[in-house]
Amino acid sequence: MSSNAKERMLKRAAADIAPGMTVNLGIGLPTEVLQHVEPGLPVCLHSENGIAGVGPVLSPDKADRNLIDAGGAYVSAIPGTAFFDSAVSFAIVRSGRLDLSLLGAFEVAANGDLANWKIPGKFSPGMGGAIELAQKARRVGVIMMHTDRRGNPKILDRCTLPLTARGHVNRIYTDMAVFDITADGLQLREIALGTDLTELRAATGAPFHVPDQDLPRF
Amino acid sequence: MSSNAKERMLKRAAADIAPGMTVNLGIGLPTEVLQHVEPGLPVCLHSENGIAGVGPVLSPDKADRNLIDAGGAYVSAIPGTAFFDSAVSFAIVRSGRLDLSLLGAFEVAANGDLANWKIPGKFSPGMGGAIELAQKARRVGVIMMHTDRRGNPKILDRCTLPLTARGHVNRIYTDMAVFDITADGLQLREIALGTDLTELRAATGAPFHVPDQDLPRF
Amino acid sequence: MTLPDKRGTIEEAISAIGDGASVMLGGFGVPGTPFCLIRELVRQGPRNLTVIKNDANEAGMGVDWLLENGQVARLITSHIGLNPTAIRMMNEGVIEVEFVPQGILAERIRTAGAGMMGFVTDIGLGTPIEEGKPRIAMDGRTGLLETALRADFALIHADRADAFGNLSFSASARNFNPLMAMAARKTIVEAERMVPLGALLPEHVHLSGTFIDTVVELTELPEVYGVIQR
Amino acid sequence: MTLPDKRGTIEEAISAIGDGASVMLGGFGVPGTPFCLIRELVRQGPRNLTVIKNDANEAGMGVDWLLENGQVARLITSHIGLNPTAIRMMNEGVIEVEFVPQGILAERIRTAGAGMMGFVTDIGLGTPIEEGKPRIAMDGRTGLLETALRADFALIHADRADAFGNLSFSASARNFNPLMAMAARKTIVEAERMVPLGALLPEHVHLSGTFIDTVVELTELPEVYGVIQR
Repeated sequence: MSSNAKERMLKRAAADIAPGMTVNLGIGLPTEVLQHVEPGLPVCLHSENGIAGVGPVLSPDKADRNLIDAGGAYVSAIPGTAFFDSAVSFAIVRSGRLDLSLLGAFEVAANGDLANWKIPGKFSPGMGGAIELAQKARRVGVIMMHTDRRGNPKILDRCTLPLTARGHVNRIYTDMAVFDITADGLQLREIALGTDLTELRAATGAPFHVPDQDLPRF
Repeated sequence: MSSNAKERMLKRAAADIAPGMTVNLGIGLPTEVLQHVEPGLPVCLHSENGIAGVGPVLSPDKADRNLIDAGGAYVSAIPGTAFFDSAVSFAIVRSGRLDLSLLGAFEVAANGDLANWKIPGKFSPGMGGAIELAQKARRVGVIMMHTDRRGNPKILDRCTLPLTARGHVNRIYTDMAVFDITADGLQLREIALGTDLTELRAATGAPFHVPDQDLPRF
Repeated sequence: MTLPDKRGTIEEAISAIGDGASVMLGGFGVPGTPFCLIRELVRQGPRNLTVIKNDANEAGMGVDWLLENGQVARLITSHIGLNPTAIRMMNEGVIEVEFVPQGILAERIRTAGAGMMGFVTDIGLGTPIEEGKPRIAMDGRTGLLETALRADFALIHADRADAFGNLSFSASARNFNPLMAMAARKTIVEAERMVPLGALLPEHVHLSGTFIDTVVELTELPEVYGVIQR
Repeated sequence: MTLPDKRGTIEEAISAIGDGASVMLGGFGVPGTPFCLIRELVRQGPRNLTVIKNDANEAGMGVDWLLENGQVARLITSHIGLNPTAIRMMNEGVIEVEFVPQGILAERIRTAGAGMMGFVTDIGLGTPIEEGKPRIAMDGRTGLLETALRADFALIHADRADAFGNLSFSASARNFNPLMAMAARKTIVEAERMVPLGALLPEHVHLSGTFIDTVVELTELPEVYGVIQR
């Protein structure tokens, strides 16, 4: 995948962050979405280690040793930032105050199941806050490369790995396409520039609906 | 009862407040115990509306409109006072951080049962924080007149009124005596000046053990 | 990045409250009671309300205005001893009153605000408080299952607020306010003082604006907020 | 009335922790981790500990010292991905690891601190998280019963403390510290700065000293507390 396609995926996900939202950006690709959010947009970034109103990342020489985000990056406060304990932080999550949670994934299924915390026998560092973030945000978006390093699909009919949350993903952003997960199954919404449907079908491990009208490109 | 006997009862209860304790003084007689606590004693007074380190009561002209205790009295802060919300306040109570809770009572039974919040058909304003204060303090003391206005005993074999807490009272202070509630039943510990055992037995609705040695007077 | 602005008018904020709504009211006695929001609720007059508040205030203030105006069907509270109107209306069956031990009331509200369904406690075991609550066995002990207490609206009184809804409370006026702000579908705050974003230090914010929907600035502070002369 | 003085020495405070004890450690990554208390725990060397901490820190710091010194039998945590030693010892069966979703870990600890037995939540329903947890039906929904998580000791890092144990925390160093302080039988605090009683305004206290048993002043702040240069 070209870095260009990745940038367009990040930019596309950023476009769904609307004014007024409270948003949690997961570790990895979701965090990178931030670079594509319009600077003046009124939005509150939440970090599960106890921050609402996360500000820009700072270089180590300017960092406050006591102010990191959940991914360990040294971040800053902005006017209106608030700090709180971990119970309050997850009260925000579980009570539905996150308008949007963007998460990475190992696998996403056509029914909205998400697997992103454990690969039995290979990778089991613990789930951190992923379970709550995936289950309780009002909208859950997954942002990931369309296929794994070996070219295998990560969008599947059913997840094969232990689940993070069952049926809570609303939208998937990849370097190839944007899908919505609907009562009717996987729905293709947009397709990346330079990707065609045949290619997309081959790289996707679940059937999906294609709209009759022209597909927007991103 | 002479006001003298009441003062001695209050003073006797105050003597059980030891250095280092966190104490909740219930509305009514328990609050009056405060006047008999040595001014310099290191002790933390808790008020269930969200104060640890309650300071002296203030006259209305010096009062802070936002600073009352659970009984509605305008109180003050002292060096080291902290304010918190009602959930934290009862976390202190339920997690056993109150070394002592002093409560008023309608009835106390020889088995430690307490009734102090409801007289069916006559008085049912709600229990406020009485249930938790009676059930969860490490030690629970009841302070009350020995008999009701008609002269009927308030210390009974079994409570007749709806219970506040079952079996949690440790000590009873009245204008006539001090009792401990033990596995063995009601145990007379001290007797008021000018009260004799015959009088005390007549005014008490439950049998009690009398020690062999001389009874301390208060 | 800038934080959303949630300032609104008291009329519009309260107009969302319709007949039959459940409404949490902050406050323990006078401190922290949102008298101006309650006064506007009386002016707009929705009826058949379920009111959730620690106490019923006293005659001639706060909850009493709603009671006297016939807007309350049900009251969930810990103590109403200072309000003879509430006692009378309860005894006459005009309003239904559910008494909840104060710390359990706080925790049921917080449980809703923390997005949980209920909790298990031994408070009230073996007393009339136990009635109607399922018993749960845990680790060889017995507890009672208490349910989360939610509401459609929470009316909150803060000392200071910024436009995003970050709040700080004064002294014992904190009490149920931050808990209720977390537990309602819509939370409306009246603030004695609006301050610019950033004027409340991030460490000094008592409740994050993420829980707040509308912030109303009080332009006057009626006498009811003052020290009661007894 | 004056408030009790709880200042003590680090040696004496930590000496109460014996073999087999359960110990909560504050902190999320570096911020809020009580490194000096942990260092003293390593020096005194009690073994067979159950350690409860959000994460296992990183190689060469905090929890890692205890692991490398063979003092840990069991770790209750949400994520250990940054500590290869912890991963290796778990995989080799040298330590037992219980993973708990971060918000559930926080809430189980708070539930203990609030003197309750457990809570009901739908977090993890239909996933492997559900295993071993009783299902509870409430209001037509299904939840899982989560148990309160207590400990014998909590080791806490605060920015400022007074002699009574009133605490304030810096920025994201708050995290699990106030919750754990509430949930242990004995809570020991290390404070970067001791301030006189009253220097922390009553409204600015993050955790009341009623939850604290011993306050230790840090006379130096080792480099491990600093910004990590990657």
